[in-house]
Amino acid sequence: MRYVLIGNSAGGIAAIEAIRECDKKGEITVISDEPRIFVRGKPHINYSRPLISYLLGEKVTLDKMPYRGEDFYKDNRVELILNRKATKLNLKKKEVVLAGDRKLPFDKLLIAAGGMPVIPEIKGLNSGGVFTFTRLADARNIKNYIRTNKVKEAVVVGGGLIGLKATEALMELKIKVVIVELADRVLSATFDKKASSIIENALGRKGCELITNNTVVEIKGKNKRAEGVILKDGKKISASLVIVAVGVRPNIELVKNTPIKTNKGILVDAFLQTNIKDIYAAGDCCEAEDLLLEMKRPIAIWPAAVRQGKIAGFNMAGARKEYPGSFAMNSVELCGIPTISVGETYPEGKGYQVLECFDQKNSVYKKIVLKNNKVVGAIFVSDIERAGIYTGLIKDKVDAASFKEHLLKEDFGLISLPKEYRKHLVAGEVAVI
Amino acid sequence: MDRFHEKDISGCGIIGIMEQSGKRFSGRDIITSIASMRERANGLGGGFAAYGIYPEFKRDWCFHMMFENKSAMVQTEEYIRDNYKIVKDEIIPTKEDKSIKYRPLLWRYFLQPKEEKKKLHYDITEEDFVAKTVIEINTRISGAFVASSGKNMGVFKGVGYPEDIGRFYRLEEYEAYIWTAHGRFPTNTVGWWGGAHPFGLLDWSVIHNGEISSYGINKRFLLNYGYVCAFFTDTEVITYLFDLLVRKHKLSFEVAADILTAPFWDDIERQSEEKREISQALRIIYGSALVNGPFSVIVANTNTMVGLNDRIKLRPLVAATSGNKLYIASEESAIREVCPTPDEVWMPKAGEPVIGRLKGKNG
Amino acid sequence: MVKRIYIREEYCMGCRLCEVHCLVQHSKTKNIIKAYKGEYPKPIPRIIVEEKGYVSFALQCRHCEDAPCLEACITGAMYRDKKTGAVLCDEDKCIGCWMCIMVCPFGVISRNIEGKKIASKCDLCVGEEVPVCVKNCPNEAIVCEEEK
Amino acid sequence: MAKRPTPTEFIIERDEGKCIACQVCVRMCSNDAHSYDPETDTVTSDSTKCVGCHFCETICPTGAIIIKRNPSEFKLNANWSAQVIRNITKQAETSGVLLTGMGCDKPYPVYWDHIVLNASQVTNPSIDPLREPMELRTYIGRKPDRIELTAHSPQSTEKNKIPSAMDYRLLTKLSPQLKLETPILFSAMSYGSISLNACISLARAAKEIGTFYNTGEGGLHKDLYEYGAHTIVQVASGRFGVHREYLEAGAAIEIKIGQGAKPGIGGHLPGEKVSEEISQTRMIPVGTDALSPAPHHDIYSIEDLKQLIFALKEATRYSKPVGVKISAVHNVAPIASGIVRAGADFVAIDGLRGGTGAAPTVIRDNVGIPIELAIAAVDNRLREEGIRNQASLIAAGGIRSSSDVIKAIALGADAVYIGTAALVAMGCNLCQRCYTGKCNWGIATQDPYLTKRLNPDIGTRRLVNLLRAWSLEIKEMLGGMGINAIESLRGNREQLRGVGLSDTDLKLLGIKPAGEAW
Repeated sequence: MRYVLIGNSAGGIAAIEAIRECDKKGEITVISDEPRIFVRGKPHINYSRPLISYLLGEKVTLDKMPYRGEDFYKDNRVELILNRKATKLNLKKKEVVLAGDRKLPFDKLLIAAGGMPVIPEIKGLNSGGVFTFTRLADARNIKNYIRTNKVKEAVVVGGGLIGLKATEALMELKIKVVIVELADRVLSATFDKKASSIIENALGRKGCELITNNTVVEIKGKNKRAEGVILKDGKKISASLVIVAVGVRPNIELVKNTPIKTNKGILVDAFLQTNIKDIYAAGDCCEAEDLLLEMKRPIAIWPAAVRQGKIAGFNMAGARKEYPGSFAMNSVELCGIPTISVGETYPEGKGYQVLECFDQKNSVYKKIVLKNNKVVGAIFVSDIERAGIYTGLIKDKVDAASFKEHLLKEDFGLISLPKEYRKHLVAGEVAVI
Repeated sequence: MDRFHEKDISGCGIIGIMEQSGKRFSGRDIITSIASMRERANGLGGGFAAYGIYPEFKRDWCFHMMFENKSAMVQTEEYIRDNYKIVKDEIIPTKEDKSIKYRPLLWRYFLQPKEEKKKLHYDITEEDFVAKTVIEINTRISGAFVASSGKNMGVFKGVGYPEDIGRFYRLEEYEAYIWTAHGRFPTNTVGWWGGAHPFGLLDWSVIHNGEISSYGINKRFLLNYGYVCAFFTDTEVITYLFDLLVRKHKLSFEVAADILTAPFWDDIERQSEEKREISQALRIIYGSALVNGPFSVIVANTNTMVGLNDRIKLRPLVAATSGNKLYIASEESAIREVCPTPDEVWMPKAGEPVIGRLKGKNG
Repeated sequence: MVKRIYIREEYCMGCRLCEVHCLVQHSKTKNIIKAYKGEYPKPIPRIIVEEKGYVSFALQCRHCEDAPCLEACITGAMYRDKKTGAVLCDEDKCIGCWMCIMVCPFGVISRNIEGKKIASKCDLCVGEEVPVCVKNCPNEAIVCEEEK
Repeated sequence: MAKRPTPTEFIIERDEGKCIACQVCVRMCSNDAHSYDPETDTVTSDSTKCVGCHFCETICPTGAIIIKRNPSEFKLNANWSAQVIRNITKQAETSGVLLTGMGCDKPYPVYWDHIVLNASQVTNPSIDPLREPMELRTYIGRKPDRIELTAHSPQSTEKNKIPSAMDYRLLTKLSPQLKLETPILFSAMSYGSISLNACISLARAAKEIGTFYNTGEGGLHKDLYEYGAHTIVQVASGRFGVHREYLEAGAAIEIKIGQGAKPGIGGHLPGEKVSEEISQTRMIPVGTDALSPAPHHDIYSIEDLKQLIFALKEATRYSKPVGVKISAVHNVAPIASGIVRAGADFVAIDGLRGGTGAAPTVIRDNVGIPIELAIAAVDNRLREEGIRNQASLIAAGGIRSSSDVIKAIALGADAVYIGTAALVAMGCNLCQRCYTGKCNWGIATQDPYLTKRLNPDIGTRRLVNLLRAWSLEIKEMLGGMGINAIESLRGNREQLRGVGLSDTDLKLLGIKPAGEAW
């Protein structure tokens, strides 16, 4: 059995582990367009993408970047092809064609190519000092650029998660940052106004300027180096560094012009298989079931990518496992304020009930969204302890009618849940020694 | 009393010889045999039981009496006369023996219960009537002791080494089909004539080597059935137990053995269902008759001689046969002394009785 | 033989000795009096006791077979010990993103922000024959048994 | 009116150097003797609330707490002791009957402590119970005086030929018996007086050891039916929880006439303890007092008792033993004899030191006679009457150790009941406050905060351990006496000797003084 995996991040690595759980013999080949990194002479052959902002902000050193250790591929007997892009699929021959025309035949193929940054229509994007921020190389390039150009001011285009993490990192490097956000607030995709306001205030306290309801239309530069941006309303902001972080989209380049069906991402069934037999997709590049919205859509979050990679891996290796679906969630600490958002955090439409407590002074905010007495979303700012219990309630679609009034209480815990559900939880998942 | 406690070895010698055909033989062999086990005695008691010695009086109850004084004899005779017709009475003949230092007055009576007394006690058997007499004399009349009270049998015992006692009683002049003999090494009761073995009641005689740890409860159990233990001896208790189980409760010697030396519960669990049911019932009903502690015992009555060991065989017991003769003894040497080439010699297992029966009779 | 920690809430008396001993076990000195009176920052227990009315129970990481925290961890700090099957957090790798807190349905991972921010969770008392909460529970409301 | 302060009975000593303010004691004390002050982060104690149960002392992780008797002394007075003064003060304030729990704590002579056992030397080898079989199995129930077997005819004059079992058939039909693997049963303690967890512990331990526990007058909780084969169900004067299934569930039935701690007195379970579960088990409304009358109002004489015995036997189709429990009073021997003649298959006798969940102190401490004398008198009486076989005797009331057990058996009991010892095994420290329902050990309480403190797994294990340990000790003592079956000791008073007892005591106990040989 020949397994070929495209992508060496969350989805790909999870798939390797799953395949090896079921199939100790098959050949596994992983293709990644990422280069090998050397840290003090030691090769690091994967890294955790979400850590790039920490690397940039110097909270993490390069040697802490790897997600799995160097022995991982050896132990799992994986052939790793780095720094090489898969360019074409030959479905009839069941081959992946690599840049340089090497052809890799496969019995089972996983596409876990991840996402690509969305590049908006902005003039002067090709100026020096303009970066996207999704890969390790981006972080290293930005760092070098800052060092060589003694950057003091930066503009971050986009007040989403990547933008804010980039902002935070830049602020750590004593760079004044202006965030330009098209929406009316930061983190508009996952946060409501109250939650956003807490983060906005914190950013403000740290000296970060936020411009909302606006966008960058042009990057001005001299000698091919950015010097400032011009906003939609004509306002000019001087900056020698521009980070474009308006979002990511599924990377579906490889399957374009193939019979593999796509929407925004590659469409997969409950077993993460595409419409073509033996070809699977996982992670940010695919569209799988959203458990809450009960529809297929890309959910570009780490836990979903790992779960999908794992399930895809199992199915590729012959152990039939169904993907239960996932939903949006994220945990991020911004300006020292931990935040968690899960599910439908900013509901629109009827039938929702919102419970919340908001303590602006202490930057504490908790919000629970219920629909038909089931928890469907939650936001926690500052006080995130035991947030996972709510995530669990959302995932298990537990009827919360009997304990609704306890949801926001200080001492809310498993004990507040119906005894039977609690027993199921504790008995179903038990500790191993 | 201190004399007993100075010694630190213990053990009695016992031997029984039975001619199962009923043919009688003289007491010479039994004396020779018990003499070989002199080491097992300490001169504080010896005795013999003999069955078949009074064929001319075989229908009469024969009381072998020991009187410590004349008044005891007078009182006893008065009591006997009230209840019995004295067929014959005489002194028990003895021969002078230097080693026999002190002796009570030894007398024997051949008796028939008076008809009117039997009528008066219509609710008990003649045996019970006689047993009652024996217990009355033993407990009520100071200085009087009934050494044996069966028919056509007698117990000859006293303080001294058994072979000396045997010669003193001139036992070589008697003929019996069962002879048992005992050399005593008393530790528990002071060596007195009545306390020597065998113990006799009706036609039972018991000789015993050992110490019964269950004595206290066996005695109280017997009390429940009207037996009053008067002598603090293990033989008395064993005699009464056999009397109760075999004579009164009409159980076989095998069953009696299963009561006195009951099999362990673990062994009972392994028995067949029918057997187990019986064994359980026996232990439940007769638990207080279980005889605990180390012992080997030879019990005889008119038709039977039984040798029995304790539950875990803490005391020696050997058996042998030669033709119709059954030998049971503490030591094999005591058997070979009078029967150099027996047909078979074996060591009975713990709690497994060796039973000799008169041919053609039921035990 | 795989052993598991079972929680028996019907016998939890709510004394919180498990917390006390957990705290001591994860202190620097491992001496109960020093841990409470002499260590700064004060060590924190990795077991949670929930209480409501007369019902109470202690809860620590279940070391789930299908552990969501393992999937959610972006750094690879959260790992399963191959030998024991325990889910452990490599505190050196952990950067305190709290993804694990977000997904743990038992709510048994907490933030330790006394020094470097790290996720704090039950480590089954690495090196001890039996976790101290199990060993010291006076009523065996936390037990370590072979898998049922 | 202000309550006049009296010196506290106990002092709680807290070693501040060791106290880590973890508040375990605060959480655990049902009497609120400890409290936490968050301002100073310290724990303080109020000795006036302490009942001396020692739970906090046991559970404190640093050993910072010691409970001591208050050394404050009244002027020494042999007649007017501190306890007497305290009691009078209490009654002067409340005008009530003083209540207490557990057994009599007055220093009446304990005869067990004046009785010594025998052992083998030279003439009689002792037996090593670890190497040789040593039997403790005991059957409780009526035994016939003799066995009936079909006659058999031994044909074999062959030596050493044992006739096989097939040669006999058992004609005797034995009355129902309780089979005990060790001669110790758990005394009657009702669900209500003790927690369900305590009942479950007793039931499971009885099952594991091969003995019995007793429901007391608490009925049988539905969770306990599965232990029916190891249950003695009690029928007492209140008839609480008595119905057909209840009678049928048990292995034996015990009619309770009296209890050693309170002869002549009924029972009283306060309404606060009558929870939903107890209400269902006892078949009384929730929250109502459960009052057991002093006498059975259908038993005013021995013939009435006979009727009840046979009514119960009829109701259960003579399938199980029916016994009677009485407290040891002056006339215990003739009463017991009457009970045996009335058809009881066993008689349980509860002595002066028998325990209780609640009794008036004055009754507990002053009524009844010690079990040692009672058992000796009853055993003697039944033997004298030749009816000892007809019923088994169970001795109860203050059996503290295996030596008490073995002495009771040697005096004539078939088996013993243990109550207090079982509770101590489960944690009880005899603070004697059972009647408050605040038992910190989760035993004598129905408070759900407290009952969960007794994990029946632990309770069972500790009870089983206790019975195993005692059984082993009994075997050791038996082996020392050269006895390998308990029935050879039962009633075997020759194995006992009295030390420091008067001639009258010796006579009543039926034992010889130490120094006297057989």
